[in-house]
Amino acid sequence: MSVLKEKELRVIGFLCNWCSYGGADTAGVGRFAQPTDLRIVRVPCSGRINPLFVLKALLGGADGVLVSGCHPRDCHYAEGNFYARRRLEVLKGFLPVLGIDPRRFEYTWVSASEGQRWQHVVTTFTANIHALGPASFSPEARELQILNAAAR
Amino acid sequence: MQPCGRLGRNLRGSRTAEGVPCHRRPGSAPVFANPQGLSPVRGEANAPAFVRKCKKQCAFKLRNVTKRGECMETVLLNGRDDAFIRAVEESSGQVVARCYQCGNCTAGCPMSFAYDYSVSQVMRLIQAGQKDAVLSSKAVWLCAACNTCSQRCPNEINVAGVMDACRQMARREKKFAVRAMRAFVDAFLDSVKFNGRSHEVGIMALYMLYTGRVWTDVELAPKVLPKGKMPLLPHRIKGRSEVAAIIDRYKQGLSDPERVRARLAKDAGAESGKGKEAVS
Amino acid sequence: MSKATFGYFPGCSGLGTSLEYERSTRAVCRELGLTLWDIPDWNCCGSTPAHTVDPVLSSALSARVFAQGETAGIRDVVTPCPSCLSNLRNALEHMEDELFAARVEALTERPLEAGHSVKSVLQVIVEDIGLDKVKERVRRPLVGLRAVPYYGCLMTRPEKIMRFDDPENPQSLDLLLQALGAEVLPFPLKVDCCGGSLGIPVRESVPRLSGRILELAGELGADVIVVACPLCQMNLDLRQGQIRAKGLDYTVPVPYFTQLMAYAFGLGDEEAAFKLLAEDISPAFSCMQRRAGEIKAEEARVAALAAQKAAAKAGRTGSGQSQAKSAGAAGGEA
Amino acid sequence: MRIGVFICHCGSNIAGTVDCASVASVASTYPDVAYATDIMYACAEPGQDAIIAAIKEHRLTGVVVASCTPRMHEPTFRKTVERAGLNRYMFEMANIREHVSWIGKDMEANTNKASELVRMAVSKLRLNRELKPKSFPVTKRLLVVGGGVAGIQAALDAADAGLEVLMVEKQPTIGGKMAKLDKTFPTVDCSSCILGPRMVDVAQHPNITLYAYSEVESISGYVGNFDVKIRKKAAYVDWSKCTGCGLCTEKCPSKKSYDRFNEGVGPTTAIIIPFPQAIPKKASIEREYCRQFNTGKCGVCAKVCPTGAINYEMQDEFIDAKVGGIVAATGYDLMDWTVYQEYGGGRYPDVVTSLQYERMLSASGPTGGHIKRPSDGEEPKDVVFIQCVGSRDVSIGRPYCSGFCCMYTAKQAILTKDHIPDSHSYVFYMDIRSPGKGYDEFTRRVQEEYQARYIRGRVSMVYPKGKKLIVRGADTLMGTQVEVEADLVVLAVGAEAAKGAPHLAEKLRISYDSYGFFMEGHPKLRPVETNTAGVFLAGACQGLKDIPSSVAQGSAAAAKALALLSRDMLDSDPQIAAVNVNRCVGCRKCIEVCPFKAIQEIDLRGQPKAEVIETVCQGCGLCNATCPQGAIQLSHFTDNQLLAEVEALCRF
Repeated sequence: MSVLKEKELRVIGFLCNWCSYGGADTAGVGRFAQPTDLRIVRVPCSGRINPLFVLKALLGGADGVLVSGCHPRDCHYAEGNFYARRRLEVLKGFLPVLGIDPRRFEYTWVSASEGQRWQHVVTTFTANIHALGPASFSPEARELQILNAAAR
Repeated sequence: MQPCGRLGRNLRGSRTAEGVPCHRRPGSAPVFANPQGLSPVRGEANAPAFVRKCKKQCAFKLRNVTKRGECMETVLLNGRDDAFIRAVEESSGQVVARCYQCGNCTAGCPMSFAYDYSVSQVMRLIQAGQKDAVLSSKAVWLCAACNTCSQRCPNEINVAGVMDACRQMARREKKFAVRAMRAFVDAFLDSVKFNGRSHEVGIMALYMLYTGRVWTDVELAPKVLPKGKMPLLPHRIKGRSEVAAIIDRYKQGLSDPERVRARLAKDAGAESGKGKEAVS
Repeated sequence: MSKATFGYFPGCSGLGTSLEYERSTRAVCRELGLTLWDIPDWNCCGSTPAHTVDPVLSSALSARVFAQGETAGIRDVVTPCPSCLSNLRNALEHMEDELFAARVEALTERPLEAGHSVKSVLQVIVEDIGLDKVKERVRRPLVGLRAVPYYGCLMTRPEKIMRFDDPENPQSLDLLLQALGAEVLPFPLKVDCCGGSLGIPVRESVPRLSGRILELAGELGADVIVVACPLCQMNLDLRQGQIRAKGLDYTVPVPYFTQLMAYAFGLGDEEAAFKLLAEDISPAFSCMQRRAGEIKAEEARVAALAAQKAAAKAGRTGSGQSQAKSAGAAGGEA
Repeated sequence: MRIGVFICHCGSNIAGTVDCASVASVASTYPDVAYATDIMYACAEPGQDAIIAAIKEHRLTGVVVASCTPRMHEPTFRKTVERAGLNRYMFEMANIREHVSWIGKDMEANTNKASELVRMAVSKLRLNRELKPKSFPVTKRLLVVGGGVAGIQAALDAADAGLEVLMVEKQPTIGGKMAKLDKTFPTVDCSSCILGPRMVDVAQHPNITLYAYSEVESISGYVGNFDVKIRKKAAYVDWSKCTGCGLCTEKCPSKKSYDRFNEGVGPTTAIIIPFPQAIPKKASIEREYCRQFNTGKCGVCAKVCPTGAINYEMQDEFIDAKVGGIVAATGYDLMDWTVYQEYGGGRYPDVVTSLQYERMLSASGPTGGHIKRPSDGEEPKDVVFIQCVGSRDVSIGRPYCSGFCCMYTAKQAILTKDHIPDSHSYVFYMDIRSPGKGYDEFTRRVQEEYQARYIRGRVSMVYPKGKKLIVRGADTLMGTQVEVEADLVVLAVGAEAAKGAPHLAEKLRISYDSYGFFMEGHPKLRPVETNTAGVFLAGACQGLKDIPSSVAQGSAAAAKALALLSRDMLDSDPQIAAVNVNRCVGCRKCIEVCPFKAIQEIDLRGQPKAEVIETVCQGCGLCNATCPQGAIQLSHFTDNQLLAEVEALCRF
């Protein structure tokens, strides 16, 4: 019941409901083919995503986490994505400290009309994660491995 | 089928007899079918069967028609040559399907007056895969490569590149629709091959030799010779043998994409092989 | 290679049909402090015939030119001829693609390092040297000369590769001629094709294409058409007689812009090499002198009028007697 | 908890590449799932009835429907679940169509992904709690931004229905682009004859307050309670005193100012009344050209004005208003065609835009209805119309078709024949697009009856030769290059969103595409709504369209607004933040981060606590992500609920 062996990796997406989730819908309506790895969690705004969610996912065994919100100045709640941008930039810098490869986490801005662009974002991100292969914690991050094993 | 009340008249506007379905006039011939399912031969879609079967170049058959306006052959579209389209697209790096036949290239082309097919018609012929018509057309030879078409194409197609690709393909298949153009290019390259630099007098001599047009631009000689603008002896460079070698290697086909790709793959193979030993 | 020194690629026509362009370019560059290192044993870039046969062949010939430049430590090349510029620039752009570069190397068998660049003389003068420097050196301004700039179709196109000025409405030559003092007429056909290399194999092309350019220039009342390309110059100047035989009823001399610069810089006839042109340029110059005289006279008249009006106004504010003086002066003037 | 899972086939849209039956069987093994099945069309009547029946039969307390995007049918299914007696928030959706079946053909992978998405939905649903919406009062007032034909129609419809309407128009007069037209297609009836009365209605309608020469400064609040700040730009003329007599416009010495209304066809004075039928018919001063402002010395208009309405010290005023709904009807602008240097790039005076030509045709225009060549004022004999200048052109970033140019060019060709009987009109076109009622017959008539010469091919270049303009084009049907010696060239310039539209979109908090057109709720099903509740669209601002469609959308937007504002109270969305006072330490972080100022500090037995103002909170969740204690949770998207979805994925 988990990911298909050798075919898929565990890629989790946090998408803001107004823009990026709509963009993913537009990509679907446009029948733009995408790899099947991504599982999307819908949140009201990218500002709602607590960086700990991303950590929880990565520690819980996700091989890649993608966050996508509205373009700056496009946010339905005016400032949500500004806060998201700052938080996630700090998180991206913090991941190596935790022994997690920063390339496994990416955040971007996709509007509801950019179906084709969403296809490109998903395809490229999934390809990068496949290039990195399944998540494995660097030797020093032993505690994380124990934590991870417990979580499984 | 009950004729629909107010629309008693059928689509052709003539009144329908009672009880006859209104969209078909009484007694009209059945739609033409291709009963025998003969092999699709270019150009003779609606020719009678015996013409299509006869392989010889007999009187009924029209030789490969290049002169536009003399006769309009019916083009059988499933005879479309997809390999030709792919070859043009790969060589020019353009997607011919992007052309929506707006005619902007024809409008801007300075040489349109001399063409048998206008630029946009050449693009249309490529889209329809009509290899013979394109490669035997005068247009691809008369193109002055001035890039007006590529500059103004609303779909950003490098039309000049496509024309180049067609001319290069025509040259490879020995189809020289404009003999003088081929002669001039050969004369020029031969002069460069011989001297390493182009030499006007040499080129004119070779051009007259290849085409027999002995009187070309003779009236210009008095204007340039006295002013020393037409040196009789060529400026031959030391490295001319190297230049000649470049042109010869091209003629031997050393720069063909498949051959070079194979060599690259082989080198890459050798590299990685070498690379692996070095590491372990 | 500091900004002021460039590798120089004269192009084959520089030795023959465009001798005047070659001589005036060297003189003007020397005058502007531009040192030109000739590329040793340079070869022909293949011009239009090579790239109509195969872009790889054309790039191979150009690659050898750059390779020769490398031997003399030359990276930045400058060339007066747009046709050579187009071939050399296309070679550099296309060789960024790995397969294409490999195909070129299969012909030249000489690997080529990266970092080469090629520009036209006009681009260097307008962009690197700058028009104000050109203006400083003008000793004989071309006041009164009605000039029409003609760029030809290769210098600014294709836009993505040549990256010089505006492909449809270039201004650099216009501004340069204005810097020399000439009166530049707006010329709508400045990037129309002159017939290019089809002059010999397709005899009807040049009279029709160049004829249209010459006719419009004549109609606009231009003294000269200023060109920057040997191929265009040959079709417009050398073949002008042939075109007149077909019905063109204008005579317009076609000098290179470097020749006019040499003249404006006050250099000698040897450098300007006007006598090498097919269509004699002297009527254009006499026309220039006449018009310059008229302009000077006009300016003098306007200045006098203004002085008179100012004096009259001063007269009305001051006492009466100054009026008599200015009236007398005005009288003398008239 | 007893959960029911319903996997929708959506005909073949989902069933085509997802094995719905096996997803249903897998779903039945999930914890708390009491009933799982797959149905043909969940959103259709029988589908909804089947769900209601299943809820009753299996005493379900929560429902998961795996079908299309919740953005489309979440409201539908919430109503269904409510009809069955459950709280509408005990419901979750899994998007297995747009995010699964439509983007891949691999049956096995799709089925596996669908089952995982269902498990996510189930795991979230297990933590859902019942939420009751609260209701809040609605301001029964509508703001219409833009006074073109679409805005006028929306305003009149809403006002006629008894709603109070505020109309804000950026230009000194309403009427938009239609007021600039002489005649309209396909009936060639006079534009100001059909629009004029409507404009007068707007001015005289008791329910409509018109703010001309004004712009929307800022918008805050939410559906039903928008606070709008309107900037009334200084016209330097007191409109209460101005009678529109036009004396000032005659005496004004600055005769060389750019006439914006007439598209610069003729010069005009600095103080202007845009056109005779202008509403409001008041003068306004163009500061840029007025000598009083540039040189400090003039004041002719102030001296001449009989009512002393001129006031040079006038400042912009701000008006605050509370409105319940907003209709954006900002229309379009012609794109900057001067990027086409090959058509002269604006250097040749006799190459004009279609709107400039329309002003020449108009009797109230600067040329009094006579077509004159801008260069020498003579009447042209050969007029060339060039279609698709800035439309259907990828190379300048305008790939779309502007929709109405083919039709108005045909009309202009007819008018040219009427105005100058012995003239010849040439039209260079690629494809004639005339889809409306009576449209194609109209374009046939112009070619057959009015002998307009239609040439199929684009124009490569236009250049002057003597007094004529040489148009170098192609005729792809003949397959030849063609040239026309023209006296006048009219460009059917492509259109784009009105200038400043993206700026307004950010104020309205609606999204817009790369050309500035506003993003509609759904291109087919909700064309006049946006994703922001209470904001509606009408006319070309949503996408280029001709007058009949714009008017239709005006009425549609008004209808939508009336539906919204017909109720006195509106249900608030219960998906809002809530504070757990035990955990809140009063650090005020949430108060600082809330964009809507929806959280305030209260004193609870001497300790500072945060408290959410329910009607103002929009449910964005910023506070939830900021609170270090996790004291404030966004209902329906709490931390636990979201992490449950992540858990559902990572555990297996």
